Amino acid sequence: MEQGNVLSYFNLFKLVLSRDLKIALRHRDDVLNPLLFFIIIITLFPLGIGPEPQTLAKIAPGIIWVSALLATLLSLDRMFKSDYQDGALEQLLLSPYPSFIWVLAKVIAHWILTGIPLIITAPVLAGMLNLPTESFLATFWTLLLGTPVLSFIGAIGAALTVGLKKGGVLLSLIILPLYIPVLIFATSAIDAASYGLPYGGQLAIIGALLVGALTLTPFAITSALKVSTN
Amino acid sequence: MWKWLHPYANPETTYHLSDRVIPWFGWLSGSLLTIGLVWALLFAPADYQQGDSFRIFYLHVPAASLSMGIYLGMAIAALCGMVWQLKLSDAAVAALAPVGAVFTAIALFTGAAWGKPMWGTWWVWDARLTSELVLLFLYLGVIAINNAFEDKQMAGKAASIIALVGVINLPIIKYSVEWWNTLHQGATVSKLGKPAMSLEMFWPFVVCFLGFAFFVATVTCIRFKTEILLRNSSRPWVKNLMLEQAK
Amino acid sequence: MPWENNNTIEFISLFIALQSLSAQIYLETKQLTCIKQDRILFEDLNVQFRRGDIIQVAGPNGAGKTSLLRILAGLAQPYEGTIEFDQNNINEQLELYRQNLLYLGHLPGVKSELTAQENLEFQLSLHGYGNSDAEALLADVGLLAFEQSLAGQLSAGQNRRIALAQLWQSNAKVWILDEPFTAIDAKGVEAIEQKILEHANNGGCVILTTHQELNLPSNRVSRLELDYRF
Amino acid sequence: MQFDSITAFLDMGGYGFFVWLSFGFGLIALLTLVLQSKSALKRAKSDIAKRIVTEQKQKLAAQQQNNHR
Repeated sequence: MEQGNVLSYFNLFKLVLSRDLKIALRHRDDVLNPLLFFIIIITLFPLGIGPEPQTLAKIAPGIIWVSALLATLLSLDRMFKSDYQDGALEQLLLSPYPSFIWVLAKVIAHWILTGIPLIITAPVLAGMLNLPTESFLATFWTLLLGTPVLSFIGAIGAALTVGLKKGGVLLSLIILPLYIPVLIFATSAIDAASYGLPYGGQLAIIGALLVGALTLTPFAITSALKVSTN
Repeated sequence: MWKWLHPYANPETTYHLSDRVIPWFGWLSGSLLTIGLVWALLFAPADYQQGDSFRIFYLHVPAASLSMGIYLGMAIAALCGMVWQLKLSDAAVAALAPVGAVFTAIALFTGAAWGKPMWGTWWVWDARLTSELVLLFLYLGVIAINNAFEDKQMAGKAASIIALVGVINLPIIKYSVEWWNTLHQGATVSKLGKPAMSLEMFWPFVVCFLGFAFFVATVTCIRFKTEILLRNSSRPWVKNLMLEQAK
Repeated sequence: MPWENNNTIEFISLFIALQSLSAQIYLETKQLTCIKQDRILFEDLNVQFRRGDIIQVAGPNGAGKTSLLRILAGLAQPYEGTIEFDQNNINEQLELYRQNLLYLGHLPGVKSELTAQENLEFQLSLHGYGNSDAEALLADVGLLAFEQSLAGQLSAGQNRRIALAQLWQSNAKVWILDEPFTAIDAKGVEAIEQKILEHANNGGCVILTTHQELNLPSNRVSRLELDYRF
Repeated sequence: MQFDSITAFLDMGGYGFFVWLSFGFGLIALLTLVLQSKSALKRAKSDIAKRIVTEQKQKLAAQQQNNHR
C-alpha cells in the first residue's frame, strides 16, 4: 500500500516555490500593485513636506523604509488568501511532510515577488529624495536583509487573518508593532552611512533578526494556519 | 509532578474557586489602595527637585510595571494553553488582555502628565513612554484578534499565538527603542528616572503597588468567570448553575 | 456491538458486521466530541473504521458531517476525545497518517491560474505519486481534451473532476470524501462509485458524505447517522 | 501631614492640575474597568439563561413536529 517516490524536502520546497511563482507571474498585477503603491507613497512625501533637498535628504531613509513596510503589508494578504479560498491550503496542510518546508517556500516566493522589486526600484526613488550617494549601498543592504524579515513576520499575521473576511486592518494592527526593530536599525544604518560612519553593526542586527525570523516564524505560521482552517 | 494542579484544569472547579477568591482580593486591594494612596498623597515627603508633582510616581510606576507583568502572565497562560491544550488558558488570555491594556493606558497618560511640568510638552519620545505605547498596541492586537473570530475556540488559539509572538518581540522592541532613543536623544532632556528613594517614599510605593496588584487580581477573576461561562455555555454544569441562580 | 455510540447505527446485515469484525481497524475515534459556536454537534462518539469498509455519514444539514470528516482527516481539532490510526493517536504520527490518507473536501483545491495537468501533477506529487501519468488520469475522469486548458476556464464540475482524478491513482488506506458527487453528472457518479467499491474491495476504507442515494450493493455500505442536536 | 491646609493639599505645590489630572484619569479608567467587567458577567449570565429557554422551545417545537408526522 505504499506509493511511488516520496519527495525529498528540497524537491518539495522547489515544487511549492515554482508553483507559487508560476501562479503569480500568470497574472502580473499581483507583482505590480505593491510596487506601484511603494512608488506612489514615496512621491506623496515630498508633496506633503516640501521639495527642499536638505529636508528630504534628512528624512529619506525613514520615508523609504516606512513605504517598504506598508507595501509589504499590503501584499501580505495575497500570500495565503487564494489558497485558502480554493482549498489548496487544506491539501498542503494534509501533505505528508513537515509544514515548515512548504511554509518556508511560500514565504520566500512572496518575498521574491514583493521584496526584490522594492530593492530594485529603491535606488531610483532614493535619488528622487535626494538621498546622499554614500547611503545608496546602505539602503540596498538594509532592504536586502530587512524585507525578508517583513515577509516572515507578516506571514504570521496573514496566516492568522486568512479566514477572516475583513482581516486587513487587523493584520496591520497585529504586525506593525513587530516591524519596529527592523525599521529602527535599518533607518539608522542608512543615516550612519550618510555621515560616512560604519553601519556594519546595524546590518548585523538586521541579519540576526532575519535568521531569527527564518528559523522561528514558520512554526508560528503553521499553528496559525491550523487555527484558521480549523 | 503538578498533581495538585490537575483538578483546576476542569472549568467548573476553577469557576467556583475564582468565585470564592474575589471577595478576598477585593477587600485586600481596597484597603491597601486607600492606605497606600492616603499615605502617598498626604504623608510621603515631596521630592526636593520635582516637588509635589513627584506624587504621580505612586500611580505611574505601579501601572507601568503591572502592564508589563500582566503581558508576561498572559503569555505564560498562552504558552500553557498551547503546550497542554488547556481550554482555560484561552479564557485567561481573554480575561487578562483588557486589564493589561487599561493599565498601559494609565501608565501612558500619567507618564505624559508627569512629564509636562518637567519637559514642557505633553508627549516626549522618551524610551520608556514609547515602549509603553508599543505595548499598548500589542495589547490592542490581542484584544482585536480575540474578538475577530466568531468561534471562541479559534479566537482563543489565535490570541495565544499573537500573545506568544508578542512576548518574544517585546524585549527586542524595548531595547531597539531604548537604543534608538539614546541615538537621537540630546543629553539635555533628563530621563523620567526614579530619583533616589528615601525610605519614607519607598514604603507607600510598596503598599500602593500591592493594592494595584490585588486590584488586577480581583478584576481578572471577575473577567475570568465571564470568559469561562461564555466558553462553556453548552455544558450541563453551566445550565444547572443558571437554573439555580434563576430561582 | 463492535460500534457503540449514542447515535443510531442502521445495520444492513449482521453477517457483514461479523465478517468485518475480524478485519484490521484502520481508524478509531474515542469519546470524540465537537462543539461549534456553543452547540454540541456530537458527543462521546466511539466509531471504528475497518479495512474494506464503505461508511456513509448521513444526517440533516448542520448535524456536523463535514466537521466530523475534517476532524477525522486531522484538519480540525475536536473539543474532546482522540482519533487513533493503527492504534496510536494521529497527532503523534501525523506524517505517517497523512501518507495513508486522501481527503477531498468541499473545495477541490484546484488553482484557477494553472492548467488541469499542472494542477493534477502538483497534487499527485504532493502525495508522493509524482511519476504517475497525469494525462491518462485526466482521460479516466473524462477530461481528455482539457489537459492544457486553464482550470479557471473550466466548469466547477470539471474542476472537481481534476481533484477526483487522484482516486484513480491513490492507494492510500483511508479515503475521506466530503460530498464527492456534487456537480458531477450521472456517468461520472457511476464511475466514482465503482472506483470506491474497487478501492474498498482491495483493502481500503472509504468514509464519505453524500445527499444522493449510493447505488452500491447495500451489504457493502453502512451508515453512520448523525442527528441534529439543539 | 505634609500640607497644613486643604487648599495647600489641592494646590500640590503648584502641580495640583497635573497630579489630580493623573489620579482622576486613573480613577476613571479603573472604575470603568470594574463596572464593565461586572456588567459583562451579568450580560453573559442572562444571555446563557435566554439561550437555554430558546433551546428548550426549539426542542419542544421539534418534538411536536415529530408527533404530527
